[in-house]
Amino acid sequence: MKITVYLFATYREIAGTGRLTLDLAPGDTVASLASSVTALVPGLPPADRLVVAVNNEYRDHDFILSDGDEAALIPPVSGG
Amino acid sequence: MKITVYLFATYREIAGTGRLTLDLAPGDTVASLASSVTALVPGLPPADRLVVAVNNEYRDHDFILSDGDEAALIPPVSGG
Amino acid sequence: MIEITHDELNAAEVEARVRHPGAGAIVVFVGATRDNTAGRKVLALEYEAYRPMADEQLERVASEMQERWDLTGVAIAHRLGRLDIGEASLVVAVSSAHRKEAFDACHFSVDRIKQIVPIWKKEYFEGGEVWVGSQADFDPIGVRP
Amino acid sequence: MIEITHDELNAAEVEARVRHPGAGAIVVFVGATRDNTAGRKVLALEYEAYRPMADEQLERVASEMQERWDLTGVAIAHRLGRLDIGEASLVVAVSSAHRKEAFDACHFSVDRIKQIVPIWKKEYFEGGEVWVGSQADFDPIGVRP
Repeated sequence: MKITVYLFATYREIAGTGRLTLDLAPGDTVASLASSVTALVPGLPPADRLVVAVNNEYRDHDFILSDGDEAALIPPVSGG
Repeated sequence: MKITVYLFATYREIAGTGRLTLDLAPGDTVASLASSVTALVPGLPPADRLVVAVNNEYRDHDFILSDGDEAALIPPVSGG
Repeated sequence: MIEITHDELNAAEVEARVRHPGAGAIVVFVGATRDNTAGRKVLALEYEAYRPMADEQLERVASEMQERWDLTGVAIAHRLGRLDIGEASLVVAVSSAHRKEAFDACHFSVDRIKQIVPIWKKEYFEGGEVWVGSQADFDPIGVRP
Repeated sequence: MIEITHDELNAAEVEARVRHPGAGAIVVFVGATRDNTAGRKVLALEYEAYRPMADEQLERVASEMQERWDLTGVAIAHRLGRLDIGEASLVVAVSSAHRKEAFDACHFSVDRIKQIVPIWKKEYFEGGEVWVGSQADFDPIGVRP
């Protein structure tokens, strides 16, 4: 299944792109997504430290993804 | 000695005037002033409960007054 | 930085007085006249001050704030005279490098103004009026900042 | 009541959104860009957001405020894009019958925004730039309001 992953701020600059498309297997979790991204993009924090949002909600690493989900790697926020 | 006493808000309305002039003796204190005012103006709180400012500073009842001092009876404040 | 006035208060103007290149946080308090007190409908209010003592006591509040917190700016404006419901009676603006200082100092200032500054509020109800203020709580000499 | 914009923020306009006849207290927080961070001179800043997630998380902060305190109004505006020093990046306005609620809710909102809202700040120094944000403190799922 296709999952779009958005990258922001420092992660976007590390990756050199703001968007990746991953091909994951049905039943794959946020943890699988994080491992796939860190394998593709050197220089990110370790996969188990990545904070991930799915469809605009923060999700734990055991959250199961569905085809067409929009995911995002969220670096430490610093708004305000 | 002559002491001018200003009255504000509810005290002014009780007294029907915003200003009294008292003739006090040298060495008289804020306590003497408070007693003189309550003797003149029925309806004020008891003399020992009155809060008095002298020359724009809050003063204890044992504060000694001087000729020409400007005193004021300060009702409970409610600004803000 | 201290102002007591019969004119309408402008919170933006008061806030502008505390702007500073080292200020990361500005906290502004606006005290407004409410349409009710303990469920009773208030029609209008009137503020009276003992001047210049009120000015001096407001200066004292500002000094206490500056002594106690590391601030880049303090401005206080209090309105006098007759106010309609919803109008601002008090505006305090505080700026600081960090927000905790600005919040704490601003909150302190309002509490402190209500303890020591000789300003009085009269509330006008239908068929009555009353000077607000509690004799039991009033101890401007004893109370510590 | 929530706004994320590239336009300059107007604190007075945000404050006007929380005016209410039952509001005795309005507290406004303005977060401004400082000219230094830990002693290093900052020249400019840039804010980036993940939208619409940032909008939704700001709405969540506003809801948490309304649930926790008895408020008569909440308005939040966050700026994006490049900002000069001294410009406002965040404005929160809160109104309530009484001041303690307004102060507490406003302070909470700023802390909470810095915990969960996906907005990032880049600081531009002489000869360098850095995305601000601490990996060690960042736990938007674990942290409770």
